[in-house]
Amino acid sequence: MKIERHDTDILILGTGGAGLFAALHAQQSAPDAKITIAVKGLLGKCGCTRMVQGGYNVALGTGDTVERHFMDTIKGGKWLPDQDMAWKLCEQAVVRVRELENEVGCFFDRNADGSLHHKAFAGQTADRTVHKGDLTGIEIINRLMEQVLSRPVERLQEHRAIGLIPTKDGAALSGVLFIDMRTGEFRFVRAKAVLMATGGGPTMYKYHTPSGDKTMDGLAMALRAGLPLRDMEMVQFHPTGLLAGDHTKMTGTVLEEGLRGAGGQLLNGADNRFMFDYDAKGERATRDVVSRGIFAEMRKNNASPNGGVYISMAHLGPENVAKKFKGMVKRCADSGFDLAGGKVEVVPTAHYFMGGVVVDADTRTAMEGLYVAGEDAGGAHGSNRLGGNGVANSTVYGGVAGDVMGKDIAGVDALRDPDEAVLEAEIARALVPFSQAPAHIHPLRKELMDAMWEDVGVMRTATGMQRGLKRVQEIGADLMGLGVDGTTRAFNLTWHDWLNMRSLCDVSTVITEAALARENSRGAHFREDFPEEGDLETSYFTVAKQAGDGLDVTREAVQFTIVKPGETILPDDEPETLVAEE
Amino acid sequence: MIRPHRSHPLWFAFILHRISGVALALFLPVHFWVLSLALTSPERLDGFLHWTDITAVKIAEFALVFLLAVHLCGGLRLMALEWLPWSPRQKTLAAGAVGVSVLISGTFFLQAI
Amino acid sequence: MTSTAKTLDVSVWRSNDTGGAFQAFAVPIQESQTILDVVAWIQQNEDPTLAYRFACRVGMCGSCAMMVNGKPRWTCRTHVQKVISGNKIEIAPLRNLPVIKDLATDMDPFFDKWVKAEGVFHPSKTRDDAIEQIDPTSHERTEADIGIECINCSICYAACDAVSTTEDYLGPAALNRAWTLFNDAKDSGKQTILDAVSANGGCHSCHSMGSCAEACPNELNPMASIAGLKRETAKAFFARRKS
Amino acid sequence: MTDLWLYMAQRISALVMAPLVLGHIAVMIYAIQGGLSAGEILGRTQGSFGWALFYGTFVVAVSIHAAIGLRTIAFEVLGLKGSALTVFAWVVFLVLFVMGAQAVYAVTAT
Ligand SMILES: Cc1cc2nc3c(=O)[nH]c(=O)nc-3n(C[C@H](O)[C@H](O)[C@H](O)COP(=O)(O)OP(=O)(O)OC[C@H]3O[C@@H](n4cnc5c(N)ncnc54)[C@H](O)[C@@H]3O)c2cc1C
Ligand code: HEM
Ligand code: SF4
Ligand code: F3S
Ligand code: FES
Repeated sequence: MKIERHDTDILILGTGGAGLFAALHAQQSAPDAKITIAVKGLLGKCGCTRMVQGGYNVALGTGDTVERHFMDTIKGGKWLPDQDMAWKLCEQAVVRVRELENEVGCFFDRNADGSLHHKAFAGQTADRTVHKGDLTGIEIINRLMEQVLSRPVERLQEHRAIGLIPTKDGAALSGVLFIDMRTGEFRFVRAKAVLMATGGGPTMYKYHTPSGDKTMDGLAMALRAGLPLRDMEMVQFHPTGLLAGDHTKMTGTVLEEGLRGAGGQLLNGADNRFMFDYDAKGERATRDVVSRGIFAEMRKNNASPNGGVYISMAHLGPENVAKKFKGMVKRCADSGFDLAGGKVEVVPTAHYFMGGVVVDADTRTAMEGLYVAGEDAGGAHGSNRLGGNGVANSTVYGGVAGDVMGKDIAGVDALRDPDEAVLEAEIARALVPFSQAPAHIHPLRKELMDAMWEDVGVMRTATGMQRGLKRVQEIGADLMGLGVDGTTRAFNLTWHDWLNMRSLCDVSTVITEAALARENSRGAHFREDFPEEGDLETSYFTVAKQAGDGLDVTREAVQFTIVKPGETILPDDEPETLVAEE
Repeated sequence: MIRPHRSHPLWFAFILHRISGVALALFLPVHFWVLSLALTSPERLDGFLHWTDITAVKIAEFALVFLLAVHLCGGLRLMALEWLPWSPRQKTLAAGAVGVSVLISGTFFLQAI
Repeated sequence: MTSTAKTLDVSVWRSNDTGGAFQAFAVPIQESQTILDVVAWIQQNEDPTLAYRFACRVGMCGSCAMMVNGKPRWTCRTHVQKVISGNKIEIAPLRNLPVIKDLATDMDPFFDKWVKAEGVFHPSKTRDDAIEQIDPTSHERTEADIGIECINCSICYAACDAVSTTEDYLGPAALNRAWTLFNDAKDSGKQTILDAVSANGGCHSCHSMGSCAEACPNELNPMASIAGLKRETAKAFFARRKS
Repeated sequence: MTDLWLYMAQRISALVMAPLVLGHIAVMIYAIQGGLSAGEILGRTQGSFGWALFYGTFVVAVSIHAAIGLRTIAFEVLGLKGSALTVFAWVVFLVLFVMGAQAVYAVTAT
């Protein structure tokens, strides 16, 4: 098999907030190093950071402190977060936002007096979220993208990473194997340091929000490379994904949180409000509670025609709604729905993946030369990510990774040679579909998405998950028998659909097994057979690792390095919340 | 020729301006040549001006003044939208330019007959 | 495959290194269906080798733009029923950019020009400084806000005939970005920007055809931004003569 | 930089011409009543420094303006580049300027 070989000093996978920030910081910390950024789509035009609507959490608002942000993060994560990571996230977010404003050129909305505007996302005790209208991610990524494009950073666009290739002794990472999607050729890139920032992305669910390029490739690669993955059962669902039928990619995309906050009502198939049957806060309860409420209502056969519920805004006055949620109303209108005056069908949708590779607060992993940041890294959010902590996490840790890699490569004299056997094996793995008879891949993806949604979704039971595990494994086995038309490998999307399925099946198995291992309900993970959150003092997180052909899932005790359950680091006289009730 | 991405008033205004500009540029040497006749052979100039009574020539002249007016108004419109900050009214301006041109050339036409 | 009573008559541009042609497909009509859904349906059900590009599917990433019945559009947010003529849809790759394969274009020239137009923030402060107080209602800020929500989809670039005829013309999106930055109180590169857009292929290559503003899916008006640049370059032209 | 210069020259010449064109059209509308004759034209213009200046300015401006305009079109539509383009623009300018000067001289000289 002919493959191209290529060398660099620092290699970055992905161009979300984590990848782009890493490139900028790596350049600052190692100005003479050759930096290469490789991405599955176009630079800056894929991934989820661009899709951030609500905003960025940073303790810069009146009265707010890093301590308060930290406490909210820990409580929101139900005491499961790695506290050192959560602390750094909150502390460095302050620096990162100033960097975004002053060096990168972002402009976040201002108050009338010219200071930064902060809003309060659900689950927070201060007005903390900075934003640019409801298109915050576009502002952040566009500005970062410009900075990276204008610097001497090598770009490998439409390059899909398919394997982390270690050295022969397995002690360190040699480089990464890619498919150059435009030509269909393989390319192996050696580097002294590699940042994996491919952004997770729970797109194995029937309804999901992330961009189409995100299919858990990074975590699947890490799993194969033998790295430990934590919190893999933690899949966050957003309660209001658009529901427009299975045949359209619009289905699953987010209708923003603010709609419920502003008084939007959820109605079941019979046009009745139902959220108060489940929670005293009604539609304004937290994401996980509302998602479960909707799911329960759907199970009672109270569903709308496409099998979800409705969101209705009309009682707030169509003109008001159209004005306040201009972007959202226009998006719905483009798709043929009247959000301002009518009702729109919605369904909970898989939004964010809290789980990821085990890293330390400097983004280092168990494998020398490999760093992980952003949604691919586990730990910062525990069982639940607060709205606004997602971009904060990817930009903070992307920057940290850039700093640390720049420093670390100073101590690496030479590029490491790969284990050629692993390289061969990874190539062979990617070529499997070309040796089978071509068939449709998509029906199998649908099966996988149904299985995960039905059996490992919003509400889970041991029986359901056992069934789900079996389904996922069968689907994974079926995939190996499905072929792809190999007339041309150049821009062969169907080949990539196949590879996407491979990653999704592998990680779905881990999610399911981790979820079976957690016998309580925390944050995003809800077990109908274990509805209690369990003892906080003895909180544990799950760690999954490949063991031979199977998986090894263990529980590890959470280290309360900064604060213990029931305690706080806020001064005694600090009020519970700084947010005025609406 | 008029592909879908071009079918809007501003593009029409552009193409009209360009065509009128070219037509004027082509006409101008002829115009200069005719006037130069005044010096070399005034009688031939008179003979030429006589033609201007013929309807076809009248229409041609009308077209010319029309072009001049169109180009003038189009040009003023352009400079206005480039240099004066009144962007939302551009389309109105485009239409207005054509309107005024018609008015000027119409007057000319009426006078001529 | 599906034996739906009604189907769309879709013609899709297919190409490789050697050339290209339109190919016809019959695609079942669905109630909520975007152009992107049509393209994906063909790839998933009829011809697995069809190449195209998308990411966000909600009009944020600007990677799914194509020519639809002759007009450049974002396909993920273009409802089939809104653009259909009779029963026909013609889908081609975006104009004015090199085609990689089928419906996927190489967007690098577009971004190279973005950088060449100095569409890159020129900082004057660092992460150690406080965030600048900026009056959101000031004239400069409102002018900057008007053009800021560009998703670099290249739709305006594809619509513009000046781009087709003038090879090094920076194009509407890059210039719109330059204008936004020019109005950004935090940007310290005003003169750099003016120099960049005054060079050959800069804002003076625009003939105010307005197709950019007409086509922009986000209702931005690059033509007005370019006019702003022309105004400022003209001012600078006289100012420099005087001094 | 040339783009900016050409742009400015074209706008300035256009601005110069705008009142002249209006004046010219007004005169034509007035003059055309009852038909045109060489004598009539010459009677008005011959020996008039004012008219010589009026039309002289017009000729200078229009030669510059049209040369730049046609240059743009030659570049965009015909694909003319480099020195060919420069030569083309100068030829247009000179032809218009010389012929225009002759015409002005013809109608204003005594
Ligand atoms: C619709 C939506 C709204 C959101 N709103 C908010 C919000 O308001 N506030 C908030 O804090 N968070 C929000 N989030 C979450 C937030 O977007 C993510 O947490 C964060 O952006 C992740 O950043 P990242 O850099 O890790 O990954 P991403 O930005 O997703 O980037 C991943 C990158 O890796 C690339 N990649 C993937 N696989 C490969 C491969 N195999 N090879 C090479 N490259 C690869 C991708 O193409 C992409 O460029 C939202 C998410 C979504 C989907
Ligand atoms: C009367 C006043 C005039 C004004 C205000 C005027 C204005 C303009 C302007 C602003 C342009 C630039 C168009 C662009 O860049 O897109 C232009 C182009 C042009 N003008 Fe004029 N003009 C005038 C008279 C004339 C005359 C008399 C002629 C003919 C000899 C002429 C010929 C042209 C040509 C050929 C172009 C190029 C068209 C193009 O680039 O599309 N103009 N004019
Ligand atoms: S200005 Fe509009 S059309 Fe042009 S790239 Fe930006 S968003 Fe797209
Ligand atoms: S379409 Fe092109 S010519 Fe100018 S006004 Fe827009 S950039
Ligand atoms: S897919 Fe992102 S804009 Fe269409």
